[in-house]
Amino acid sequence: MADETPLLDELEKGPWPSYVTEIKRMAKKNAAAKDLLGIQEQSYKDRVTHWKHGGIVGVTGYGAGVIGRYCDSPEKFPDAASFHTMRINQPAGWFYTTKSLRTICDIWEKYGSGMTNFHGSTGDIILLGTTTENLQPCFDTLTEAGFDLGGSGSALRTPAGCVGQARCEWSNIDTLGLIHDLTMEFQDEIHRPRWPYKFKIKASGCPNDCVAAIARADFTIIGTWRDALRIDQAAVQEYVKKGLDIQELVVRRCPSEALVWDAKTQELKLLVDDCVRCMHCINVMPKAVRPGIEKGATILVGGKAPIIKGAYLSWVLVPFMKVEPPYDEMKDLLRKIWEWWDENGRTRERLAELIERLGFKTFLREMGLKPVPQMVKYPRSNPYVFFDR
Amino acid sequence: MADETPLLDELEKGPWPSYVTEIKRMAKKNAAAKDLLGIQEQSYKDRVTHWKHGGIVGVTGYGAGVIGRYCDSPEKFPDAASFHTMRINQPAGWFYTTKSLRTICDIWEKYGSGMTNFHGSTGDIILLGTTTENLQPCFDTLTEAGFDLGGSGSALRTPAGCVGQARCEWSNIDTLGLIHDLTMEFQDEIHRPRWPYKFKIKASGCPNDCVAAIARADFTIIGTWRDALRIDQAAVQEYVKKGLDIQELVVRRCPSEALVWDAKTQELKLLVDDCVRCMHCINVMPKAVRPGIEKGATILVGGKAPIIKGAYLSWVLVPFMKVEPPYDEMKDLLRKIWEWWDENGRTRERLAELIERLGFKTFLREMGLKPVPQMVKYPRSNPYVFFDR
Amino acid sequence: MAEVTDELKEKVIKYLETVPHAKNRDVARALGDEKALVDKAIAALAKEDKIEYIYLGASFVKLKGKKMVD
Amino acid sequence: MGRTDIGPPDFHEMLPDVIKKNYGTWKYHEIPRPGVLKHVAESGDTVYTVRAGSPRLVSVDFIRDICDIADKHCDGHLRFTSRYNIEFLTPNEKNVDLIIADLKKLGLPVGGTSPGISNIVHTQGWIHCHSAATDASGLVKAIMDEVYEHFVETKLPNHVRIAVGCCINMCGAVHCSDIAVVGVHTKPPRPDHDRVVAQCEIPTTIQSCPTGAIRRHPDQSMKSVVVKEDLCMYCGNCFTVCPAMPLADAEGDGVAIYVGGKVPNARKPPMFSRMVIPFLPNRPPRWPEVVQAVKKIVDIYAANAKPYERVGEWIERIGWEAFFRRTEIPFTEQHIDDFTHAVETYRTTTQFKW
Amino acid sequence: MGRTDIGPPDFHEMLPDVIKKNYGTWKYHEIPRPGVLKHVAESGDTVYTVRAGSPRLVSVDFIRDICDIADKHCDGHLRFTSRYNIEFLTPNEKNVDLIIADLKKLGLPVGGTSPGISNIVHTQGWIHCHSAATDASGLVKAIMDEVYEHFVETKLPNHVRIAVGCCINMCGAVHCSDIAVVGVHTKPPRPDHDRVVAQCEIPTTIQSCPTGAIRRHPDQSMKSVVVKEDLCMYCGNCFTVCPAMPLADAEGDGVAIYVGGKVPNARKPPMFSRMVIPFLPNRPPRWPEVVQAVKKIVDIYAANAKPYERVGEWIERIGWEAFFRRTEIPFTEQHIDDFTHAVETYRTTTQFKW
Ligand code: SRM
Ligand code: SRM
Ligand code: SRM
Ligand code: SRM
Ligand code: SF4
Ligand code: SF4
Ligand code: SF4
Ligand code: SF4
Ligand code: SF4
Ligand code: SF4
Ligand code: SF4
Ligand code: SF4
Repeated sequence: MADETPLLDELEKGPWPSYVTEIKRMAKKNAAAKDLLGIQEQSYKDRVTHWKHGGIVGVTGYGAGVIGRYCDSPEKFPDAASFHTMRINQPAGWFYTTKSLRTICDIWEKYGSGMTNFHGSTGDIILLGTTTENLQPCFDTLTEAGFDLGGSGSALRTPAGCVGQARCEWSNIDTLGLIHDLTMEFQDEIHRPRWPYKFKIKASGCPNDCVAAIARADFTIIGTWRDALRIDQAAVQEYVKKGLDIQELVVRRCPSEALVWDAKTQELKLLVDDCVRCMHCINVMPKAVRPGIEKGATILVGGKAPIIKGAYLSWVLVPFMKVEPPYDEMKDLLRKIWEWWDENGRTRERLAELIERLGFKTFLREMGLKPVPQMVKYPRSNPYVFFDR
Repeated sequence: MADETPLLDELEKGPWPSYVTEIKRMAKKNAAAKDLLGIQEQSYKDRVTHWKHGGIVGVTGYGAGVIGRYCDSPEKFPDAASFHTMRINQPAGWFYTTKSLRTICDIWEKYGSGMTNFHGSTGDIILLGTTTENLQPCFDTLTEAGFDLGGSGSALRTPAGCVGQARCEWSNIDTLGLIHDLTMEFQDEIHRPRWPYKFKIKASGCPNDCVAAIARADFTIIGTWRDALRIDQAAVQEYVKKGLDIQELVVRRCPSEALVWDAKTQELKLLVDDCVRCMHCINVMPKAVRPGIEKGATILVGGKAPIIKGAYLSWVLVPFMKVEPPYDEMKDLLRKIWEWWDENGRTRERLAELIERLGFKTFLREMGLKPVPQMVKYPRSNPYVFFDR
Repeated sequence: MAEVTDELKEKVIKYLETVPHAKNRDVARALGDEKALVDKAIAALAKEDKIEYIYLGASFVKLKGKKMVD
Repeated sequence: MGRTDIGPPDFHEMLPDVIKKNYGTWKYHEIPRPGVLKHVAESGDTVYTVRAGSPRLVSVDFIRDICDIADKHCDGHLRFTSRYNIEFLTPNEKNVDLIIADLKKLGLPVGGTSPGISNIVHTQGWIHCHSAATDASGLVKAIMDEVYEHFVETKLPNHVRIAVGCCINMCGAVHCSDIAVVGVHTKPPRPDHDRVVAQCEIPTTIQSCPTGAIRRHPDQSMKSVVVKEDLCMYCGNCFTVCPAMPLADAEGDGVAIYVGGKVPNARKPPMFSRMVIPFLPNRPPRWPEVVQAVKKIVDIYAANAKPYERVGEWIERIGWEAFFRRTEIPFTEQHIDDFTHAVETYRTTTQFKW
Repeated sequence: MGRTDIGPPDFHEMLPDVIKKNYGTWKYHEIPRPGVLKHVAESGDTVYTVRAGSPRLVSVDFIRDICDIADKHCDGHLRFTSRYNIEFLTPNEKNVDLIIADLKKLGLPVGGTSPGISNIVHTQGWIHCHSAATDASGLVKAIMDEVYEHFVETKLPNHVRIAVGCCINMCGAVHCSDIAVVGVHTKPPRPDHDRVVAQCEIPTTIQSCPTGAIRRHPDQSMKSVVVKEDLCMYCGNCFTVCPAMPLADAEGDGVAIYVGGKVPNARKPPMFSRMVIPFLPNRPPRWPEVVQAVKKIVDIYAANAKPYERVGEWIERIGWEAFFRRTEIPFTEQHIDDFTHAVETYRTTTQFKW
């Protein structure tokens, strides 16, 4: 391979930290990383990828967690000829001790390219590039150290949640506790793909949705509250005194006209029934407004990217669910969904697409859930109604 | 037949004028009207219709304007055994001299049941109920008197327009002149069905759309203006003085935040570029705000009821078109649309459904129109894009 | 545009003898003639009372008196 | 043969003088009282309009009656509106009361101006249509009797457009009305095999069904069709092309109620009406359940909407869940769309009310 | 065989003491300066967070570097965010500056808090994926260099979430981002008939195509497929199931730009991103056209949006036609949807700007 990387070198300029610099750091001591650099330069020259589909690679007993990958020019880049990825299930909330991180680094430097993604966009730690032979020993060493693989293929994918109650005052549910519990409960579903296609679970502690759960999880858990948000009037006045144009920036932006600012009494009034818990007033005045105290979550289903039928945002399924260990209600619902989907789904058909094909009504019946208006933006406009007679 | 109509008699009670009373008025002197009353009572008793599909009935040389209808109990109601409807093309704007109305009444009393609809929901005068033999003589007498049939079947349907410049200060186009001109130009298309399905044209003089053109015409013409609406500040102040809460009821309701009320100078400011000509401020203050002076129309296409693919509201096709006699640009566009639709449409496929099936892009190309953002609510979200390469 | 000829009208009738009913478009396609011209021919034949229009959820033309459904 | 293709009379012949003179130069209008419009032209000329309700289905004698009024007070001119009302136009203010007095004698209500309830756009029903799942004229009479006060007065937040369609062909702007009453079948068609052979084209009939519920009869010799009943949503499209497939049924037919549609571009863009009551039985002559449902929706809207809010705008502001809660209308499976663009109607946000 | 199904480490072991102690009892937060958060608990305890940017694709030595900082100032704890940034948590205010100083030494920017531009959610691209139509890491580096000021400062109306997806699988929340850059193919797949036989299931391959563009090869003996090119919209779904149908092409591949998506339920409900530039060429290493387009959109948004308006909310307020006018981006056929729910995107109102 050529040692020159004139194109990539351009990407070492500029203020943002450079991934090229990172590959070069590893390339100095790791042959696979060196070939990765070469392949990337080659792609920049040719403007096409030089990777091929992966074959069947993995670790014993698992069908997930490894993405096989081969280079299309093995003669040129022998040390990255096979360059498989391992997905390592992150600790909930992406919290680490330096000890645990250093352990992973040492293992990966030994068995792989030394290149990583912290993190993959599902949430796993991505260990980028190793050989088929090294997969099993690397895995064994990782489990020794207390780490395990995440999901891939037609399996449950590694669940993820926002930082939640660990460092956020707005979290209505213990996202980390929940995500960890679900991950442990469903190890088999994560590691042994059995379904029509992938299935993702994400949990955000409030409607700000800091893990984009509504956009990229088949099962979306978003913390919410059933009572009134709490307003500290003195703190509100403090914000106003400091120059916040509360009428324009808070009251007017409330999507459901649930707030009234009484300029005379300097009081922010809430029309409790009208609040749709959008978080905006809370976001603007974190010291003055807080979520209510009767906490739980809204469960939505179906979020996904465009393949095949188009992108979906998740749909409200359960407006309010209490979320407390052992999370039985949620687990039952998940199992019911999987059973129905596995029974009826076509290959590569995500949950949303199946619901669309068989109808929300059928889905609700199968789930044993009653229809409620919260499930729809608006009722049907067409008159093509089925009745059971 | 029975002379008793206990069910219908109930509908002669109450303050709203009764159609039953009207049928009874005619029933006294007209056998067909008498049987109509009997059939209606029968339907009220049985809770089903007693009419059957029409066969082939019409007047020589036309394929439209008559709706054939037969009763399913001719033995019981011999005088309404055949009870065809004639659709008479109304004068634009539904203006009449009493002379012309009396003429129609006399003709219909002679040849038909004497029952009418003023008007049908497309806009025609509906002459309800005559026999097959009477169709031709009735038609001949009507044309003698200067009236002609309207559309039905897979034809151009009778065009209709709002009262427009005849009595409305907001009309940006001469709806009556336009509708009359189009009706005269396309007599052949109205009277001789040749297309895949029906086609409707409606024109409203402004976006209030007082003939519901956007909801029920394949070709929707809505008057608009290209410059700024005109504000008479003194008249605005007059409204405010009389107690209009202009901030709440006008400024806040403006859909595009194009109005600013300066309470100090008592001036209503317009952000010209932001106005989307929704009419609201004009509607609330007709003495103070008026449309601009550079007038024309927006052309939209596709509006229709639910059969078969669902209901459609018309889609913007030409954001602004000058509308002046001889209306050549509009007629050319209509002919182009018909040609494409007739060439490609399936039986019972309305224009909107064809556009949906073959794509808006194809339609635009065929029409020789350039895509503009005004045609869409928002651009595509899916990445499934075709390129010509 | 060309005028409607007796030959064309004859061709239209010949064609309509072979089908229960048809759309103007189908007649034009079958005859290979310009559609606008066929429209005119059909209008002329309608006025001559040689053909009539029927409605089966959509409108069609047929020879006067011919059976509606095969 | 007589003349053909003469088209309608030229409207110019039909216009009153004051209209002809001020055509295109009207300046503003006022609504001095319900049912009366006053339009003022640039020239200073004024025209008064008196609007009267009509049952639409009228005898020629009714037309002659109103012609008498127009001859007396309006120089022999009148017009109808796009909602079937009758309008008497006159430049003389003093004629207004005379016209109203004469209308009173005929028993015709004066009103229909905004913000109230004007005439109901409707259709043929059992009076003339083979397709009807309910009667239009009877429903209209029963509903207008009930909401009559809103025709003769203007005390609503904005006008409420009511429409009745006697089957889902929805002849009229039913699909964009504040309140729409639509006749529905709820039983599948029953093919009459003997008549299918005689009256229907099998391929056309099969093709007519939007859900593919119609199949060839398994017995080839039958030359008929069968309906897979679980796929049928009673649209009647097959009946339109094949008269031998009736769906009308005394028990199965009834009406659905849709709300929240609008046509104008004022404030919010045009909206479709949406289903709120999937089925109410046909109870002629006065359809009490339907009338009460309409009344209730009007009342709750009147009490809660802000000025200028149409029914749909009001519901959009408070949310459909609040609408169902306040009206106490049960929300069912049938409310959830399952047709082509169903997924566009599912809620993709945690924003909702309890 | 080693242990299986042990799952991830329990997060409790990973939490700093101050977090463990105040878990679930945080009261409010402040953002004292860009890149620094201050959270205060009911107990009165405080935790400071310093957020640093990361290229995401990093060597193990990078991880060791940041571990050094965490060992020095954070009792050996750190976390990553859902957008790949690194967060150093400490109860000691005085550590904040020390952490920032050490990050500076490593060349890592401190920032990413709202309202600014945080790290770009992205994917593998030419680094690891067979499906890529562009490279992700290079685009991210080039764009972040250009909008760097918005990472280290917080002067935008609201945060702008940028995402890069290297093909239309859009791994990440690309479809709901303020600005999304998506790799696209624009040439149909080229079936390699010999390999199709060996590597692909013909029925699965045919079935994989959303538009039905793939047909059996007319020559039965070929046991392969052909692509009807006019039906192909280059989604690559066939390539996923059949490696013998590559679409990658140096000229045909490039990126599209989508804007206006959002995930939070704050104010407006979540929105999809929408296409504004159908195609820009792949010009590695720095994709100048793409970078300039992103920059321009950010600048125009920054200058025109009101406080708290996200890009999509701003565009919704001014209208898409105004967006295209102001950005001078040409509007083309490709912008008009023609997929399943296309008709829902057509404008059904006369409300628009010129
Ligand atoms: C006479 C008529 C036109 C015609 O050619 O026949 C007409 C006439 C006027 N309309 Fe209309 N509209 C007429 C049917 C309509 C329709 C069509 C329909 O109902 O099917 C609509 C759209 C349907 C809908 O609203 O969904 C319609 C939506 C409006 C609006 C918009 C109201 C809104 O805020 O949504 C206005 C503005 C207003 O009322 O302030 C308006 C305003 C007016 C004005 C004030 C226009 C003017 O300056 O003269 C006229 C008198 C209004 C009144 O009745 O209070 N007109 N108007 C129609 C009378 C129907 C009737 O007998 O009641
Ligand atoms: C008479 C009239 C209702 C009325 O009482 O006013 C009417 C009556 C019929 N309509 Fe209509 N439509 C009438 C205006 C409409 C309108 C309103 C309009 O034109 O503004 C619509 C909605 C707009 C539209 O076209 O989409 C309308 C949408 C339909 C449809 C559904 C079409 C669709 O594409 O969704 C059908 C079904 C069909 O064509 O098979 C239909 C079919 C019918 C048929 C022919 C019944 C049938 O299935 O064959 C009805 C004949 C009834 C009879 O026995 O007289 N009628 N029909 C209206 C025509 C009177 C006139 O000429 O003035
Ligand atoms: C640390 C992190 C959660 C995590 O578990 O990792 C986080 C943390 C916070 N988010 Fe977030 N958000 C984080 C990703 C997100 C995401 C997900 C994403 O970007 O993919 C979203 C939704 C995506 C989107 O916006 O489209 C998100 C939408 C919000 C919003 C809503 C903003 C809006 O008006 O639309 C808020 C409220 C605010 O900023 O006022 C918020 C607020 C916050 C607060 C203020 C919550 C709190 O009280 O502690 C935190 C600091 C905000 C800041 O960065 O200025 N966070 N936040 C994530 C940091 C990502 C980063 O490194 O930049
Ligand atoms: C590694 C990762 C991107 C990254 O750089 O971070 C990734 C990489 C791939 N994704 Fe993904 N996806 C990754 C997160 C996502 C996400 C985001 C998420 O999970 O939150 C999505 C969007 C959400 C969703 O699931 O819809 C996503 C939507 C897809 C899709 C489209 C699925 C759909 O239903 O629309 C595909 C296509 C497929 O499955 O055939 C796909 C397929 C792939 C494949 C397996 C390529 C393929 O066609 O077989 C990629 C392997 C690349 C490689 O060589 O390593 N990937 N993929 C992410 C997983 C890392 C992790 O475990 O943490
Ligand atoms: S989603 Fe809500 S609870 Fe979770 S980190 Fe974001 S703001 Fe906090
Ligand atoms: S949370 Fe949102 S909806 Fe509720 S009051 Fe605050 S701004 Fe309004
Ligand atoms: S549509 Fe406009 S111009 Fe026509 S009558 Fe109504 S308000 Fe007047
Ligand atoms: S016409 Fe409508 S959009 Fe224009 S300024 Fe008036 S209220 Fe606003
Ligand atoms: S709505 Fe249906 S039943 Fe009523 S007239 Fe129209 S087609 Fe006939
Ligand atoms: S009623 Fe409609 S859905 Fe039922 S069989 Fe007939 S066409 Fe099909
Ligand atoms: S977006 Fe496409 S190219 Fe990029 S990682 Fe995902 S599947 Fe691979
Ligand atoms: S790229 Fe997509 S559209 Fe084209 S042939 Fe393959 S699957 Fe079909």
